[in-house]
Amino acid sequence: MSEDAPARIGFKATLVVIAVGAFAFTMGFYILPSNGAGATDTIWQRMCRAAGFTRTSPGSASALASPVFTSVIVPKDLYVGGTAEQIGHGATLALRCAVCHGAQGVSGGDAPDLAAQHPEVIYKELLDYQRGARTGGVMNAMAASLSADNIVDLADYYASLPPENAVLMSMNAPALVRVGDPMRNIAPCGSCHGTVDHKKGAPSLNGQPYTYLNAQLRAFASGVRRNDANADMRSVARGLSDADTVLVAKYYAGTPR
Amino acid sequence: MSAVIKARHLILAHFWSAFVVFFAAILLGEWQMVVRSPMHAWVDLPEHYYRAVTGHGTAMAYVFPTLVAMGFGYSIVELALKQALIGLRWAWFAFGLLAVGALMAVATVAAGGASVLYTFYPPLVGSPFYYIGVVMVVVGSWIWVGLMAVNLHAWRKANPGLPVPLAMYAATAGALLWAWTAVGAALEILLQILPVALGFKDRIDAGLARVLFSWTLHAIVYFWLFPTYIAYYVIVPRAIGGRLYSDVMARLAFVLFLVFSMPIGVHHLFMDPEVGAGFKYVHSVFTGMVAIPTLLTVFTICASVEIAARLRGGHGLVGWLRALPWNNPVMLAVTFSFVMLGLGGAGGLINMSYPLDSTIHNTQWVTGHFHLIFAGAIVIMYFIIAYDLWPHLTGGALRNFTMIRLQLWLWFIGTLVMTLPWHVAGLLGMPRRMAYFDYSNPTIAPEAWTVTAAALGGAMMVASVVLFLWVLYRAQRGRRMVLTAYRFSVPVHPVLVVPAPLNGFAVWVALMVGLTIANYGVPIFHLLSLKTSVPAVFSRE
Amino acid sequence: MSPSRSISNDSAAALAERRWAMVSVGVIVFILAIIAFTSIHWATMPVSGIEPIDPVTLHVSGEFIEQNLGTQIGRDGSVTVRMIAQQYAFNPQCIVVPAGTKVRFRGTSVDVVHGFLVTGTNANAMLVPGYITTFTAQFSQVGEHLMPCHEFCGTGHAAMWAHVKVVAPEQFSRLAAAGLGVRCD
Amino acid sequence: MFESEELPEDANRLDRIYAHAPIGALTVAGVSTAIVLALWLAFYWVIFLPRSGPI
Repeated sequence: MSEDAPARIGFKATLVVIAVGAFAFTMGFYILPSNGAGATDTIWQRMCRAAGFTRTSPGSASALASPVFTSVIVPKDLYVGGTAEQIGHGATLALRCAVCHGAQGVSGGDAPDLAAQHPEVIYKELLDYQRGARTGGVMNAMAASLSADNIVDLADYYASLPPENAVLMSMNAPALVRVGDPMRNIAPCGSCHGTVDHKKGAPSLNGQPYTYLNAQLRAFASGVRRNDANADMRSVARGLSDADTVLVAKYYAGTPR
Repeated sequence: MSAVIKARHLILAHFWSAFVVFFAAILLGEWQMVVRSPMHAWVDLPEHYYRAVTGHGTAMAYVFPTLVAMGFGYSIVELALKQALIGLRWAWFAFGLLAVGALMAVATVAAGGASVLYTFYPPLVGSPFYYIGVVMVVVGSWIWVGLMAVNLHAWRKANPGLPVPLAMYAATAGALLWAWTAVGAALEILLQILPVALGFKDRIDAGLARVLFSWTLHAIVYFWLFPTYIAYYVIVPRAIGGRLYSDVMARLAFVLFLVFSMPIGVHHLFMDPEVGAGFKYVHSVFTGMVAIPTLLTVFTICASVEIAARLRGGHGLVGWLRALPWNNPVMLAVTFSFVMLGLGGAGGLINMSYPLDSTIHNTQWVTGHFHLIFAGAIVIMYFIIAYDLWPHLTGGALRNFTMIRLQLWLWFIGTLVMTLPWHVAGLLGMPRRMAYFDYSNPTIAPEAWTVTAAALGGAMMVASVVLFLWVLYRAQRGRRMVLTAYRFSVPVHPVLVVPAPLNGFAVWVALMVGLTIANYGVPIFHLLSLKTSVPAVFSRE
Repeated sequence: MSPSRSISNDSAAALAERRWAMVSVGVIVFILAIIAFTSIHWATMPVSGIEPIDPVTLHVSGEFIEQNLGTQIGRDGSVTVRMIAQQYAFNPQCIVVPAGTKVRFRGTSVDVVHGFLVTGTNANAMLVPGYITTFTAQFSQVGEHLMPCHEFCGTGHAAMWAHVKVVAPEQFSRLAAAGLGVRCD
Repeated sequence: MFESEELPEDANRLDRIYAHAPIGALTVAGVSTAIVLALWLAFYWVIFLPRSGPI
């Protein structure tokens, strides 16, 4: 190196870098893409494919979802919470729901408690009942007549009701709730439903009636209920044994809201 | 010039905080290894595990090496340029900014506000305080970059036409590299993540964020590596009684790092859908190029060490190795460092080899690889840097070389015991970043011993750090020593003139920026044009 | 130290340095050549092609609706695995592929960044929300593999393990005859 | 901190060593690099290729 004319080192280095770059780009954008789709494509097509500008064909796939699955997309402003007016209107509408779900959103029976439930959960389930993606008792009929605004107001109303008390973490929760079971691909319940972490769209389960939780887990496991977007609950429920189902349903039923 | 460094309080503040952070982070690492090993029941809450991973990564990647590089840089200004540090107040301000930022980031993580790992992973988004803390750390380090440049400039004005001392030349190259490579992550945080974390936006482009982070992610490793390479060139030959074989080759190696360590980050994204295969190959080629300055370094340092051996009467083709001062901790450390650099380098060449990456991408192999390079080859020389400077910072002598040798041995063996089994685990298909494994599964069962080994190796490393801190503390508190002036290695022939490009940075910085534009320009602008933002997912909503 | 530089010594050193530099470059060029050869000859190209997709509407319309997920045989006889990842499961949770056949994977993520590998093989990819990942793999032996998520995706990440069943091609054809995506969950 | 015991300065000796020195270094660095390359090739043939499926 010491033989180089001093000032030329920079020039030489620049040439080397350009040469390496030329080699790399030629290989990456011309030679290597030659094994792709067709030998007939032009240089320009090859380069575009290598740069990632070209889309590959999606292959044959049907385009429309079957109505047995959910078609709900939760609008993002729903996460913010409703105005006083919306909540008030929701309260009026909720008079019809009080028979089963309780005057303050706490059912006292087998129907789920709705007080302080995340608004997107109520919104999505009502729409699913309305569209038939979820079936259950009187709910399809109850939801049928609701307008889109009514559903938002109901969701905001129930979300605004205070929880009895908020319990966030429990180190004594069953293993399935804390850590799940990897080999059965059972995610920890708590990583979505609020004991450890919360996944957007997942309902709060604390204090829900045991019979309700048990029945829903079994409905997910058998595929009778399949309005969970992308099968996120069916993925978990079908791995649960009988005993597991009872265990986690009892745990959540027994956890104060 | 006194033999005690004038800015010693500043530098000691950097080193002590670096090593305390390092100790805390290594304890977190060891805890992770123990709780996920078959010796321990599964962690109670996996979120605690990811908190620990985030804390470990943030401390080890952003705080610890940055503080070491800064402290070492300030020392070099005074020792190599033989001038008092200009901008001492700014240096303290930078330190304060960094300390406050680091504490803020770590406290947020500890409170569970940002279990997103130090690599951020949007659309996962944590508390804004975490990101603001990280930004403060980076801004603090940028002030250091400025101070290095200012001090070099002042020296040049006072010494027109003289060759910049190698140590300062290399330290400034490292500073410039960091200034530019940190831009990627800074853009990601400031333009993409913080607006979401602060609530101004609710969508974020995950692909663009990954590309921007890759801009930082690879060259940051070379920023960590710079102090180590500087120590190879300017401390090792002197400490073992040799001569630096070639000053020009040393400079060339440093500027090649400056040019080639930047435009290669996409090799972290070989398996990603947001970068075209053409750019992946280009980055693979340039990653190959960045191996060249390392190979040059291996040769130059071996030749420098060989001079020491032959001056001590060594002879033969390999017989000279016997004549080396093996009792000298520096000799021991540089040997360990090279062994780990070689093994880690082989793994690195595999990782960067385009198709080969598919065998090990995101497996425990990768964790093994970068711990072997960073914890192994790099940090072992950080120990040497601290030991070597310590008397000049504290006035206290390191008297117990046996203790130092034991410390280095523990670190070396511990690192190998931890990282080599990780490579095996990766080949067996063990993924990274798992809080627990079901060892009862027949596919996973053969991987169990590797986690136990990692916990064991980690324990040795913890013991090594305890020894390290103890040696430093004892020296600082112990008997004073009569100091001779600090010396850097001298080349075989005194450096009278250096080719102009290797005495400045203009060409190299231009090439670094140019290559960044060539290799990152199209991918970044393509993604900007696509508008592929997705809803953010808040950690612990 | 010698005040006058010995020219012959310096050029000997320069020669040694030059030789070493050639060896270094040679090693790298050798590796890059093998990579290029492997890529061209065996078409082991990594993920290429940038295809944006909106993760919010995946379940409503388009390629990744639920009944499309699984392994399908196209009209041209090609085999495609279509899959999604979400916190904290893949869908399908259990993938069926024919042995000794080129299998095209198309996948994406519903929420955050995920990734997967099929243990003991080179099938390995990232799934980034907003983009479709496409790559080709081939499984030589009939058997079962684990398929963990290998990118941190949140607190439930460690429980995100899927399975892959490699079956004989004839058996696969029988399973695929129904016309739906084949899956084993 | 770390200093080797002072050796007598002998310019001629240093020059002689300098002229011949890199042979040992070339050997050590060469062998190390060969090992690294061998590890790479071993990975390529023993692990990567067999996992790529039948060609």
